Amino acid sequence: MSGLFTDAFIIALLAGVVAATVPLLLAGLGEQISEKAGVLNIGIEGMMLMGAYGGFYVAWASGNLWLGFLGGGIGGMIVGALMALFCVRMGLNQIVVGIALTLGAEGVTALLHYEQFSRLYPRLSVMAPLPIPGLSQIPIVGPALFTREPVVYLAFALVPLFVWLFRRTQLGLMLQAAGDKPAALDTAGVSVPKIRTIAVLATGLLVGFGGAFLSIVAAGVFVPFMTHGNGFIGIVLAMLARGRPSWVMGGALVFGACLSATTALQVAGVDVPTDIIQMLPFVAVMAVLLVAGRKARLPAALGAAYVRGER
Amino acid sequence: ADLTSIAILTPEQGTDYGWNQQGIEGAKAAGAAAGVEVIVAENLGYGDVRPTLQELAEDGAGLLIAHASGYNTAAPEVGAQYDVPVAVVDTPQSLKEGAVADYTASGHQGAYLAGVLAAKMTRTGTVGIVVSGEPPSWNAQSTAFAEGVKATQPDTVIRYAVIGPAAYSDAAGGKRVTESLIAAGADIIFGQGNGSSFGMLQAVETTKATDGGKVLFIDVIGDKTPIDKGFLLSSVLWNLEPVYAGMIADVKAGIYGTHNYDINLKDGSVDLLKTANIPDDVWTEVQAVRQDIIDGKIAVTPKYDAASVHALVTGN
Amino acid sequence: MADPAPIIRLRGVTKRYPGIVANDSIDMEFRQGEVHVLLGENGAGKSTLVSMLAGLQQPDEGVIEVEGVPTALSSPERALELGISTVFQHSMLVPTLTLAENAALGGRWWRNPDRRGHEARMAETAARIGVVLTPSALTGSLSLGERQQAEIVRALMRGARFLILDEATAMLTPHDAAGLGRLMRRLASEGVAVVFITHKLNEAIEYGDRVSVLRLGRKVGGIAPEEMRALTPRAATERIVHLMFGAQDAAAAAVAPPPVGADAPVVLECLALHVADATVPVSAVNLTVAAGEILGIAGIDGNGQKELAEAIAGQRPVSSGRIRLDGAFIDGLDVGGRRRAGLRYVTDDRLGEGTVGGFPVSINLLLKQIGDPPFWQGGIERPAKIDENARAMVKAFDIRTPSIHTPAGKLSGGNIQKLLLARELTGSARAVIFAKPTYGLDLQNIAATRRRIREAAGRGCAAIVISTELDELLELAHRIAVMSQGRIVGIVPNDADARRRIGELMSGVAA
Amino acid sequence: MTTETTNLTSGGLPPRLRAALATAGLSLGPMIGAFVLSGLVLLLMKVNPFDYYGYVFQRGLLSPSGVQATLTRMGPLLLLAASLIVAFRAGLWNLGGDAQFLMGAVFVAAWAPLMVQHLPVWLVLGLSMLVSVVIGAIWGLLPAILRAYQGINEIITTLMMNFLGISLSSALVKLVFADPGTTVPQTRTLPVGDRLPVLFGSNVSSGLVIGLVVILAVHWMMTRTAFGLKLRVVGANPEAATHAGLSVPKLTLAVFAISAGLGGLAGAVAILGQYGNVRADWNPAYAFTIVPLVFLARFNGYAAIGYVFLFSALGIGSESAARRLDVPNYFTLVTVALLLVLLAVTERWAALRRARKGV
Ligand SMILES: Nc1ncnc2c1ncn2[C@@H]1O[C@H](COP(=O)(O)OP(=O)(O)OP(=O)(O)O)[C@@H](O)[C@H]1O
Ligand SMILES: Nc1ncnc2c1ncn2[C@@H]1O[C@H](COP(=O)(O)OP(=O)(O)OP(=O)(O)O)[C@@H](O)[C@H]1O
Ligand SMILES: [Mg+2]
Ligand SMILES: [Mg+2]
Repeated sequence: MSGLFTDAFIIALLAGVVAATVPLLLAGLGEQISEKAGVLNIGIEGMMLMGAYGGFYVAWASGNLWLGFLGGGIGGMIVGALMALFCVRMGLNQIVVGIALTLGAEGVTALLHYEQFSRLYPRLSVMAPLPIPGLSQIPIVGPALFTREPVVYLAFALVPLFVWLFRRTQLGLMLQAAGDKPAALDTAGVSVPKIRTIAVLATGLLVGFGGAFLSIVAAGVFVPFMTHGNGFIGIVLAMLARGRPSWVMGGALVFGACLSATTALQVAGVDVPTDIIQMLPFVAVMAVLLVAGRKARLPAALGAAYVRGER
Repeated sequence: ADLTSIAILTPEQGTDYGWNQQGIEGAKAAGAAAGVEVIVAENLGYGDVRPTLQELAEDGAGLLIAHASGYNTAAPEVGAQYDVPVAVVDTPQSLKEGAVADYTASGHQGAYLAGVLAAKMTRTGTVGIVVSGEPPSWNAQSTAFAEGVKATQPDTVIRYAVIGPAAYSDAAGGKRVTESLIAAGADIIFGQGNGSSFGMLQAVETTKATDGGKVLFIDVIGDKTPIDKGFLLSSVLWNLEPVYAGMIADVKAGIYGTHNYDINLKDGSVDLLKTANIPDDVWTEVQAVRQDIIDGKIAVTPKYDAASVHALVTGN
Repeated sequence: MADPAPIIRLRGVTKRYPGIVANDSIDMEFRQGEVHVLLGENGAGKSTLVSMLAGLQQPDEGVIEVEGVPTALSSPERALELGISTVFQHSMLVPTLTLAENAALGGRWWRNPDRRGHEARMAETAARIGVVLTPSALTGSLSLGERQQAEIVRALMRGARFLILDEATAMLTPHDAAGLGRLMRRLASEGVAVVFITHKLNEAIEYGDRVSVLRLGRKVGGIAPEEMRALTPRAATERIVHLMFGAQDAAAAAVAPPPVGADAPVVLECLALHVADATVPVSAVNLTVAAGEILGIAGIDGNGQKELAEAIAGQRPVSSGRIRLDGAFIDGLDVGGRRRAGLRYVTDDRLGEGTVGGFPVSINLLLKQIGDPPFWQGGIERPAKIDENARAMVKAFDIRTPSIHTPAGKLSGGNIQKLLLARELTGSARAVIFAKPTYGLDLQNIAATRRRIREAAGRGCAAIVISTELDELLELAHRIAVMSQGRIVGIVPNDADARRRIGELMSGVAA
Repeated sequence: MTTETTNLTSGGLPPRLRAALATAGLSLGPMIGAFVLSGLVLLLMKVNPFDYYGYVFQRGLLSPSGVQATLTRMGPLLLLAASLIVAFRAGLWNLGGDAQFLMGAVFVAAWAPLMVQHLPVWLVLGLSMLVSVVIGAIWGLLPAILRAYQGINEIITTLMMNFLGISLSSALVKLVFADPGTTVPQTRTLPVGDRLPVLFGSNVSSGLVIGLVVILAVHWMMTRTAFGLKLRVVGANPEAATHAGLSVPKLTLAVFAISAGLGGLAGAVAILGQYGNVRADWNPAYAFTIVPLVFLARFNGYAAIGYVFLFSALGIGSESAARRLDVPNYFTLVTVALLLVLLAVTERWAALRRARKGV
């Protein structure tokens, strides 16, 4: 095993943590907004796939990766808009619609891929990394964490942005009110459907970015079903985080680190079945829940449609 | 016996430059050659395949090719029910006269050659194997590749990583894991995966080896030359046409189910792809090994279990 | 005061709900500088009227004029813009936000909610009306009374020119209610139009300039300001009672409870009871209630009364101490066991825990007997028996419901209360705890409920009545215990001197 | 989530029948709508929608073997629907059905092929189903305990246990229960002759009957028994349950035991009736498909039977139509999504109408 744990290898592992974390972080933060506003968004796997497809398509067609991200955000928002229309405006059951949107997005993106890319499998160019002056000079950590694609920094910068948004703005209060007691928000003169629609669209945007990150940066290619359950883990992260963006980030990092650890152990030649390692983050979370017994408080109105005057 | 149509069932769409595409194209070619209609049922997933098998049998298919190890229980059962011969993979013991034959397709001989090639070509002395899961045929190719490497250049380091237990479509995982292997020194990647292999390809194309040079990719089953950007070193090509042609002939001759089928270097159903990235002298040396295998001077035994792979690639 | 033009005028306003006309061509005027009291029995349509003024509901027919202009109050936002501020009957505060954050809610989304500023303004406004509240407290941790105060303060902070208070005094102590009354008067004198809904006629007469009475969705009459001023309180009361209930005399003279014999056996005993609780731990409570006795528990809301009641009923674990019923210790039993032993608890949280709103009346009447014969046989339901029981109870307790299959949540508060009484008082009750048994009820229902309590005691039950309304306890109880900060600070016999002594105990003078 | 409660009133058969008919009617409209919309997509793909749906009906509903396949597929799905009905009516959002299914399946697949060598087949089948119920219930225990005694939301824990169970069942197949006689990581195979008997000489597995009996029993239990009513009280208003002296924690455990146990049973019926073994990395994700159907059925057993039939037929029919017309199978997902959304729209519309009528 001599010489395996070179700087380059450790850097690659750390970079792998980041690459695996970013889509989970975006999915988790996105889900968090919806949940805060009282919408249980089971459709984020679908939003993510649409983001991945839209991101890839635009990036490939325009040759501009940044435009690709825009496309991914729009792709996610299209699914988000459907979710908002069906669940917020029409008050349909959120679980039914969420699952339907996920299935639909899986089908649509796979069909589109089949029509457009399945014979050529075009791959994108690499997004140029942006070294952070100073920090990127630190050995190991510098090249691994501070010589990344600009979108990575932006994704992590969302965490303080969200903390600010939730704690320091009216929107934060409104989202919380929409989730905990929509009638109170309504009688305070703020439209509940409007706030929830904004929340769901924001979810679509963020989760779409997460999907675009997968196809544009993390893989450089689109293949059907490539989100591979990332969206569902995002739901778990958002629920465990109880409204705190930093916890979403923490959770996403734990998951990312576990994935990277799997690779590290295997490359190091340690013979651990991947099935077992894959279970680790879930086992860890269940153990924490069991031991710490934290009440994972969810918004009181989560999942319920709000109809003014109905009791 | 009279045979007018055969059917092939694949778990995924036949556009993967890999397992599914090879199965479908092989069946089509064999059918065309023998004047037999070929019904294709693709993208059936790994769930409940019985209804499709039954329908194909009812539609008159005279041979059902169940092209996924996940179908190896259902196919013989439906075949027995409808009295239609079936072909399965990964279960040689299910051979049954007139009913079931196995064509455990493994390019292990080709993978061995790929290992020889990799050992000769590596600059850094480290090669990597990335797989998106551990099904039998990939395990066989992974072990054979490792054996080929070790036989050629015993001090070559082999790094092995599985993306995840069933990460067939995890392209991002493919790229991430491949990048780690490259960072661990590998400058040649032997990659096996469906959708995820495009992520591996992307990693190879966009990451420099530790010596600053180019990383090269060895693919399996299909020929990705049409979509290559100059990083494809080779591919363990499969050609299932002879296998299916043999089946068709055997069904017609009434001897189906008396023996299993395989793919090998000898009849050309397995081969190593020559690309511009392979220098001629190396290619010549590899061809010599190829001949040795065909002549039986080198025996490559397939090992289908994951434990054998791990035993070979750990401890270096 | 000269007759000012009405700020809001309703013309033929009608609102229908499935199967009911909640408001039936109502004409009404609300003027600047006036406290306009809306009266009416439960379900008369008062809150419906409020919800239209607040922009929550739209009239099916008729016009709402704001300063003479027909105006669509299409949303709460629009109503707030027009200066209409509402304290709803049911709390409209977000429990997971602080009081100040609740007050801050609304405005441009990117704005900082300015917690500090709102906390300061809230404290200031509270001080102005003489209530004490902590603006930085989490709403969910406060009692219903404290929340109601906060809602009133929030409404005032908005600087409304049209203020609606829907049963805003229901949760307040008499002292705080009086404070709110004085405030209404002051606001009116500052030119605000106030709409005040209450079931307490004394409040209506004391603070109101004008009274309108609703009955079955119709406006059946009212008293204009000049007439109001002319009437004596007693005469005004009679007028109103007549309007509300027709000829019957609902507020029949209170009958004193029958005295308890000195030899009456002790039924319910609490011995040094301690109940752990994060906000109000109950400590060292010793109580005895004899057969036929009604023990009142007075105190400001949120001083451990609910915790005590729940601990006795078995819904909340006791940390130490014992409870005895008819001589046998029952603290080891669960809720069901205590019920079978004869202990009953009429909760004040009628919708929250007392009933399952979506289930029919018939099932709610048996909620505490699920699985018991004859309604269930071998665990299988017997619809005929269940319905038969329901019909009998509905009749006996005068529960007004369209059908025994109507979901209980659709009944008005008064009828839900009757449902609870029916459920708890039938069978072999030995001791009954009544938590705020009459809050939110109209006069008739109050009278009926109090009669039930007396009847229960008359049958030899031990009764505990928890109430924040001293008058209620003075009317009902034999002895009155005063609770403060989780302790019983004193127990006084209900005699001529009781009011003064309880007042002292509550204010901590005679601890 | 809305906890809608149906059939609260103890009516006789006619209203129930009427409700069933209404449900059938309410599913027809959305079906036609979904076919029209997905037909437009087909047109974009230059496929004749009439041909496509002709094949769907032909295969899913009209051809004998198609119908038999549809009915066979229903067995495990009905059991999962029953599992979810118990939980959802009790207000517990058990979203871990897939893992419960897989755990039941894996243990039965490991156990039954060995046991048939020693015990009579009927006994093995019976015991296997019992084993699957126990295994499923055990897998549901942790979320149940956390929910009952710590108040931890079961959506989170069941989702976590789902991920965990899917990985674990795979690991078990590869590492513990693998059939030594094959290189493929899968369990031993239960011989065809030892599986659940087929019905009346057809190809339909008697798993269908088990599914039907169980879902009707569950429906009856939830609507007609004291135990079911207690569960519904807990589901509709846990505070009221506590107030009424019901032991919410114990009932929560019971609900999870039944729900997860039925999930496990569904796995057993799938293995014993159809598959015969479990392969590594196998996850048909049936529960995930069933969740929306159970919601659409408003937790009513009869309606759930209808929806499960509809979806099985659609699945079987679409696979055939896609193959015949060379449409990628992905298209089925689009049809299903459209159908779910339209069914949800109809359900909402019907609910509004009921509300307007003041029921
Ligand atoms: N959201 C609603 N949906 C359906 N019907 C309603 C609704 N709100 C009120 N109603 C109907 O309107 C009638 C009047 O109700 P309202 O709440 O206005 O009475 P109220 O006078 O405020 O009674 P209370 O004194 O009990 O508060 C009720 O009898 C009820 O049938
Ligand atoms: N969802 C509903 N559908 C139909 N009627 C309703 C509904 N909700 C409430 N009501 C009706 O509204 C009326 C008043 O309801 P509300 O809850 O405002 O009164 P309440 O507070 O119960 O009355 P009180 O407490 O004064 O007795 C009741 O008569 C009830 O029939
Ligand atoms: Mg009211
Ligand atoms: Mg009221």
